Amino acid sequence: MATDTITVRYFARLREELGTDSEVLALDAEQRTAGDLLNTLAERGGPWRQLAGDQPVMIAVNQAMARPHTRVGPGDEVAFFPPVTGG
Amino acid sequence: MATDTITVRYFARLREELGTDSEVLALDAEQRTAGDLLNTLAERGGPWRQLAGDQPVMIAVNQAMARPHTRVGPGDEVAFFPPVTGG
Amino acid sequence: MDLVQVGEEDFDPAEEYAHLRTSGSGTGAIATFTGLVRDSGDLSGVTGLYLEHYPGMTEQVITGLIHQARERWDLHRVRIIHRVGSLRLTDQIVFVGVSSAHRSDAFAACQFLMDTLKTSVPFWKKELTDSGEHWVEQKASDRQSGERWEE
Amino acid sequence: MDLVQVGEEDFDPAEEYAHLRTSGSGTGAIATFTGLVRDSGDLSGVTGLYLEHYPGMTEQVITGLIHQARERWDLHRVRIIHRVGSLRLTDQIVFVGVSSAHRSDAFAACQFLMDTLKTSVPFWKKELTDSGEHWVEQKASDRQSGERWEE
Repeated sequence: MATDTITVRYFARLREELGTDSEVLALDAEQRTAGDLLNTLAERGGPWRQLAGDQPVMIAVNQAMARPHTRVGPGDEVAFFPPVTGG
Repeated sequence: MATDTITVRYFARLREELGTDSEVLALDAEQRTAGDLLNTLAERGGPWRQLAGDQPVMIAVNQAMARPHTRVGPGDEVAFFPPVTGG
Repeated sequence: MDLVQVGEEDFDPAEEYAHLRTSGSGTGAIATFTGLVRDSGDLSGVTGLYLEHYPGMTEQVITGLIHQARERWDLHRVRIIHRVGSLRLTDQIVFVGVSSAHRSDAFAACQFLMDTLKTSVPFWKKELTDSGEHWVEQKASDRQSGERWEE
Repeated sequence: MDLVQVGEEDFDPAEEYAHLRTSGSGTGAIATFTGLVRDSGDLSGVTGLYLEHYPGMTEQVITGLIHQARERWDLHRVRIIHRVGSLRLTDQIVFVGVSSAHRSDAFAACQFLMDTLKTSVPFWKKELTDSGEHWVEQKASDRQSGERWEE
């Protein structure tokens, strides 16, 4: 089913270092929170390791600011990005 | 001597209630401070009494904000007015 | 260039902004405040204002406030305009504009200048209403806003 | 009418001021802030900026911040513009304008909106210099300015 996937988006420095701006992932039963998803992605190694590193990573779920414990479900849009620097 | 006088100016509500915007006074030896001058003027009675009353009166000496203990001397311009309300 | 202007003529905030913006390529922040005559003063039914001031002293005190602001914050340009005389509802009364490298300096200085304009500069407002006119009393909140800048 | 505008086009603060000023005869105070690209960023020799954002989320978060501001202060109109894309030295980046009956509300809301724009809205600045480009890091002082509004 199409709704068993989530869209993951990356912005700014993360987008450049990971070499991608978005991907569609099958939702695994073990990935219940944005934090779980971050840890799974970090296991890809290389530049992906920073997602579980010391550098702060901001999270948005469905275009609203979220936290590692925020739950993610089928059809959600999850975004990871560095601390914002507008204004 | 012309320099043995001071100019006293009144503004806003005080100007209206005292019925004058300025006067030149001979400087009395006992009027060494702006506060002394205020008390002397208050002795005129009528609306002048408010100069020594409960209502706050602001003082300027030579166009700089001053206090009752500020000294006044020959040739000075002393001004009395209500609390300011610009801006 | 700093500006201190006190008079009856109206002003154009766009012109002031242009002066603040051209204060060099190190300028990153411009904070402005404009005060207008509003229709709900101490009494209801306000139709206008009359603003009296102490010519000479007014300009001198404002210049002194700008000097104080420059000692406390890193400022590029400061533009202050205050009108006097007869003003109608919705007329512009006062403009304070500050440019700086940083927004915290621009905001703080702009607010300091507005607060102290209300407590330390010899301006007096008289409200005109349908049923007469009366001098505006200084508000305790304005006095407190001015005092918070005293160290 | 409130405005939230995010895009590449430049803006005219005078036009925004006109909208803020015509927000009714109860308006007594207009506070504005404009941010410009300045020539001394994290690295020296900055020649311009590139601003990325998260389309859709950006506008939504700013609208939420205006909503928060309206719950805390009595505001008439709020106008927020933030540019994205390529900007040169001295270009305008951001405008925040607020009208209110009272100056304390206008100042506080304007400062709140600028502070939280820097910490809560998905914009990212990349500085372009003669020797390359680099993403700007969030400043601890900006984080603190944003946090002071959390109760």
